Amino acid sequence: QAQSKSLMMATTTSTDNTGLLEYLIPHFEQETGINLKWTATGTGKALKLGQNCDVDVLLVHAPPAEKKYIAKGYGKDRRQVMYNDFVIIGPENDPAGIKGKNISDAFTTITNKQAVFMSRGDDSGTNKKEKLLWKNAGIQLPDKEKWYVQTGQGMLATINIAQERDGYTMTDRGTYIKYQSTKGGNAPLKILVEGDAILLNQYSVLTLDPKNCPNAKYDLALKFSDWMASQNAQNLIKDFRLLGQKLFIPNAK
Amino acid sequence: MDFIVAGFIKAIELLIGGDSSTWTAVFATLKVSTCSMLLSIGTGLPCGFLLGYFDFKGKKHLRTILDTMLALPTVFIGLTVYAFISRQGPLGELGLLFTLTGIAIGQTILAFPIVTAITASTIENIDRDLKLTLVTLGAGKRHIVATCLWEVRYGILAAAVTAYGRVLTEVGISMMVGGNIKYHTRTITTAIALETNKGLFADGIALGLVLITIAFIVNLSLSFLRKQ
Amino acid sequence: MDFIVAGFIKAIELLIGGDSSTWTAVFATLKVSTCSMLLSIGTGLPCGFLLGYFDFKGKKHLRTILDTMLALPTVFIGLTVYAFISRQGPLGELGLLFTLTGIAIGQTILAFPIVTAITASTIENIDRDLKLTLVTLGAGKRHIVATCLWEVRYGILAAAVTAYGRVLTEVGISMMVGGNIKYHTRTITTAIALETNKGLFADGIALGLVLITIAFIVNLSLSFLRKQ
Amino acid sequence: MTKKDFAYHLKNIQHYYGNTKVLDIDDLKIETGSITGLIGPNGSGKSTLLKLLAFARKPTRGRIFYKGHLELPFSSTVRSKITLLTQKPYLLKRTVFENITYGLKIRKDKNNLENRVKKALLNVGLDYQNFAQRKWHELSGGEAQRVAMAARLILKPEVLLLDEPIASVDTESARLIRQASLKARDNWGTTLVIASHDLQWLYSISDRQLSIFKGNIFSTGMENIITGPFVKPDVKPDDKPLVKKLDDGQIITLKAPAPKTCTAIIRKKNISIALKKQPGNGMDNQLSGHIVSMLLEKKSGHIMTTISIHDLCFILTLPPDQVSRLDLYPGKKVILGFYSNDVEWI
Amino acid sequence: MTKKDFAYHLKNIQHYYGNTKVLDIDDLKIETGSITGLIGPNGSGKSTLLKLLAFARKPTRGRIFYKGHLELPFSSTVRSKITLLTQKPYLLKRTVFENITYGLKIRKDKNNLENRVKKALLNVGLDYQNFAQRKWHELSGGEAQRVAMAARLILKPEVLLLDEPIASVDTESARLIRQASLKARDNWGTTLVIASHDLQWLYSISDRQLSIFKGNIFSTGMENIITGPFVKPDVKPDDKPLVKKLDDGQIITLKAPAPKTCTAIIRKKNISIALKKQPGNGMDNQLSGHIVSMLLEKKSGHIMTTISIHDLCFILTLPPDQVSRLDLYPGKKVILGFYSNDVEWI
Ligand SMILES: Nc1ncnc2c1ncn2[C@@H]1O[C@H](COP(=O)(O)OP(=O)(O)OP(=O)(O)O)[C@@H](O)[C@H]1O
Ligand SMILES: Nc1ncnc2c1ncn2[C@@H]1O[C@H](COP(=O)(O)OP(=O)(O)OP(=O)(O)O)[C@@H](O)[C@H]1O
Ligand SMILES: [Mg+2]
Ligand SMILES: [Mg+2]
Repeated sequence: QAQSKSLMMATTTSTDNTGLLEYLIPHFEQETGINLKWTATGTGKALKLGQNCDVDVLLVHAPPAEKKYIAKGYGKDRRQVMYNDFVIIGPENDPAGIKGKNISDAFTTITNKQAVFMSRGDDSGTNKKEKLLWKNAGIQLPDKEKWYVQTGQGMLATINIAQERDGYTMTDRGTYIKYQSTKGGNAPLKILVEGDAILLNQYSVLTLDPKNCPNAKYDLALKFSDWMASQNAQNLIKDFRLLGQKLFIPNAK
Repeated sequence: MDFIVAGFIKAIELLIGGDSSTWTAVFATLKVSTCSMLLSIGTGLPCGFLLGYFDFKGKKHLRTILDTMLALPTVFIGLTVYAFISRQGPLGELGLLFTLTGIAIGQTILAFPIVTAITASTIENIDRDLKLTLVTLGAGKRHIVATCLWEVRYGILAAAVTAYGRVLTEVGISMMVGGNIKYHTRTITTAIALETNKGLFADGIALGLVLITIAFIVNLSLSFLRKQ
Repeated sequence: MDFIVAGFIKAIELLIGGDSSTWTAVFATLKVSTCSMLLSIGTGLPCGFLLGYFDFKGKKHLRTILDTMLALPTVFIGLTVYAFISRQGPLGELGLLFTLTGIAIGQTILAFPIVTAITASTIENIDRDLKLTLVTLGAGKRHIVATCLWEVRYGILAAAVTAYGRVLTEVGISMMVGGNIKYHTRTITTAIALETNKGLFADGIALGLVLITIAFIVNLSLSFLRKQ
Repeated sequence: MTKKDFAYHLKNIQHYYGNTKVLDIDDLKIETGSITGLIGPNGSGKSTLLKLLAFARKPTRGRIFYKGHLELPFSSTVRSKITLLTQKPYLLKRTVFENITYGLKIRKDKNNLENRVKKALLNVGLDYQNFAQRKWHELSGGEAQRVAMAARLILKPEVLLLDEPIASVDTESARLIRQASLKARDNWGTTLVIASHDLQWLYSISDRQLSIFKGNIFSTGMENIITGPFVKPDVKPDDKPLVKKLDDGQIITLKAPAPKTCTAIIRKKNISIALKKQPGNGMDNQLSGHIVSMLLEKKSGHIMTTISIHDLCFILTLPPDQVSRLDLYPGKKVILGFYSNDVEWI
Repeated sequence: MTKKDFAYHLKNIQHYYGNTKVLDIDDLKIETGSITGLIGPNGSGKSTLLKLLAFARKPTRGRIFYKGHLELPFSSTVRSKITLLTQKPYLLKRTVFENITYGLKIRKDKNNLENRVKKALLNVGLDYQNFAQRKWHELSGGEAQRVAMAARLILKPEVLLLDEPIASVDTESARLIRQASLKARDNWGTTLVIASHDLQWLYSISDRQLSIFKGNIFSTGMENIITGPFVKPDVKPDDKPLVKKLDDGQIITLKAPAPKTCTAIIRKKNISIALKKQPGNGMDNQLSGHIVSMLLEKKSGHIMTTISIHDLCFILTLPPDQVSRLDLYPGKKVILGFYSNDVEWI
């Protein structure tokens, strides 16, 4: 029955915008015969759709929120499948002078110099990570400060705003690569801080707890989760290139 | 600026090249907007007629409420419809979430006040003598409605065309209720939002032009209804 | 479903509690929509009058184009305005990007065809005898325009209210041109979009209700213009 | 006469616009198959009465019986039988042909439309070839009026109510409309009620005339009305009659004071005409004026004569032999006489 | 007479609606300060002519001079001087007061409005107290017509064009409107052109009457028109006169055949009236009919007499002594005579 063989997934925009899913999912459908549809939204909304049982499986990147989610009994079987990383970007002339600094120093410098910084401010996985970084740097999370601009928009829009305003921002590498390509390889914003372990961006697959969502297709979701962790899928992820650059690093256990 | 020019070229490529994802989005858009327009005209015209034709107590208040409904944000409508048709909602059984039908329901709610309000104010403008003439020629209820609407057909057309523009361009409902699922519930507007989000402004412009082309063709084919 | 109820409660809290980010968004919304409505009515009424009053060659085609403009997607308008006022754009010098003024420009483009189209079809409906009467009473051009518009004032009101609803609820332009910057260019609708994306559906509903309240108050204060 | 013989019976009808009473009719019966003329100055309530008779408006108070049955406005039983030609006829935004067939289409009557429209147009003096396919706005004022009339005639209604059917219509067409109305009555038994300011025309068509004044009906036909201001005479202050002074020095004396109104009525039958004043006969009003017009009342052969006394107009109906005997013709000076006691107040 | 003495001079005016010619005037002059009556059946072009005179429409061909200057439609020089009361007066959706002052407001004339409105309303027989604050739709048909008239009178225009000003207006108001029109001419030198189907009224007010028929103007006043169908007589096939057969058996003989049209005109002056047929006098048309109405032409004292011959109407203007001598009155049988050679074709 075709009906039962279809699966609905909610995921974050980054997996969709980078083209990863369009590359990966046909393989999954071919191997398992399961038809997978996905809706790409903010992490918060994706989790909410799961909580309301409107989807069957989640692919998200906000580890602390995911853990809370499971603790509340909405999700199950959190399985880490891959990661990429975040970077801090800013104008090439680096007015605040953060290039090469570690992440906490960079944030402190930005605060002290009141350099314009763009925050997504949308409670997305990226935004959650950014808030964590401020906390780690021991800085009270800015809100109404003039130099701290909350865009409330997606990553790319935020980068564009940063470019218009000559500001800094934190982005996932995938979106940055896309941004670079739209500027023909000569983007005004450059990577200034990268490589810190804390900047890792972990993606996980979550199934929904059948106790909360008895109608969700738990078994198919588990199949998807298994498949994502399978050697075959992991290899595919490893080989995925965006504009010639490697983007995701598989790390399923 | 250059992305606008690039968008023009790309629009032509999309349409001529027969890009399959564009065309499925075009069809989704047409299906959903046709459906919601039929529903909203079917309900809005009679309501607008009643509101414009008769004088009754509380009419002014009803008009104020209707005018307020013109300012229902699409995301709000989207959320409300979602609340009903989400699997845990009262209508969850019907499986309308992430379907074109779901979107059409939301868009009907969006278009209904527009059709109703403009129809009502057009009907309000009709000659007192028309009413008397129809009654004294023996017209029953249904004939009065039909004839009055026909007398002000250009106004009704304006109502329909305005509502159509609204439905065709809305994003919030399609996104929330439809989920922007490629090859399924992706409409031109959600596709534009997606491309723009990706930073592919030229693609956004191109899809926008595709949508405008659709609107142009529809309006062109309606223009025979216009005053000669 | 529960988030709708929660949204209602939250809406009251937001308004009474004087949540600063909500109130700045309310003011931004009011400022920007007032501005764009003044501009679009100022330009749309005369254009609608010309289009409805006079018969000229090509009028039908002009109407078709205007009707098509009713289906300009907001993101499309947003992108186009962005292209002009971004730093690299021809008007980059003016520094309009990420300002309320920028949004108002985009919203004017959005509202103009609505005001114009509905005004035109209302004016089209006026009595031939009115035209003749005005001319023979000695009315000059300006008086003819003013009197005709006043004769069909309920139709004009409908045009304005419909356009206002459109402007008040649009997201695409505010997002693209304004940037949804908290405490600066965040309007109610972009805030709704944000909260919804966060999964905070109740907050989205609450903000939607705030917007509807604004619309209600505006329409209530306009309702003295309605037919008694 | 049975109840059925009366097309209409109005009981205690009052109609208000806002707080103003514009119609007040105690009891009025209209016979089936009769032609009733409604005469009265502007604003006297003719159109309002016709709308009530058409069941297109609800009277503020009172009841209207149609063929013995109490009927309510818009009731479907009467709707298809009664039709009203309104004072400002509205043409639908369609062709003349479609305007005329509209009522038939509603009645789902689609037989032989072309021929019937031809006939209806002929009835009002318009020719099918030239007019049927014209748009509603491609007509002169009188042509539009006549098209509206044709749209009523084609319905062969039980009751045909005409509100100023010949205002702005030319003489020839007025004659045709009269013929068509009479034919409707004779062939289909149609009951007609017609309001018009053209008295000659109205007299030439109607069986009975109702005068209507400030909402009150005087069923004895066209009466002469004198409006105020009236003053008290200087001479005899005690028995208080009123007088109206005309600018040319003549004085009209009226009986006892008005209760509250200031409108007097003198019925035709109480007015006499002479060539010279006759001081001996005790008539306290003898006014000199001249004849302005004389019209033939076709049915009776009598002559409707309008006499101008300074700026008042009186209308009398005179037999031909009297006219011949007195050698009356328009322009001739005459004396009108009546007793102040015959004056009634409304 | 200098050029300035003519308010209007129309040269080679033709007007078409689509392909139909509705007006064709070679040369027409209207004197300043004169009152011109326009007479003609429905659709003859009266309203069209008035719209051209009001410069509210562009003639398809030809030129109109106003006071010696060529003027174009909508030109601001004439706009404030000429006003037209349209056939279907449109009241603005405002109060009566605002309707009447609208034209003044346009002219930025705001002195003493209340008094002037009072006067204007009085001129048409409406009372300020009762009517000034009414809404446009709270009026009867005749009241609305009179409000529209008041809105024109208050402008004290140089030219006042009236299209059926007394259709649906009562007799008393018709008299008031005549008075007001005459006063306008006398006090302000206003030039008036008035179209009406009420011939008596029109004759009582106008200095000159223009007959208009199928767009052609006959400046000699009201003429008698005979329309087809005509047939050839059976007897004499060679010299080809035409005859019109009436249903009652009478025959009208007309001279030479029509070029293309089928409408004949017989001028009043060529028609004689008698009580008996006079076989000896060679008049080839002697038709019997009866008088239907006689109206006083105030200015001349002559009597406008309408004679019905079966279903044709003829109008003659007779001096009072002739009327008295023949003992004419409505209903009397008479014989009309005219020579077939006097018939003209249009
Ligand atoms: N909608 C209204 N609101 C208030 N008063 C009205 C309204 N319609 C008519 N009237 C008044 O009611 C009275 C009767 O009006 P109606 O139209 O019946 O008069 P009528 O006899 O037909 O006059 P006319 O000869 O001018 O047509 C008039 O005094 C008029 O002013
Ligand atoms: N808009 C139009 N399109 C086509 N024909 C028209 C139009 N308006 C008027 N006509 C025709 O032009 C002719 C003249 O019309 P006009 O209104 O001048 O006549 P009129 O003399 O005023 O008649 P009435 O006495 O009926 O008012 C008529 O035959 C009419 O049918
Ligand atoms: Mg009336
Ligand atoms: Mg006319």
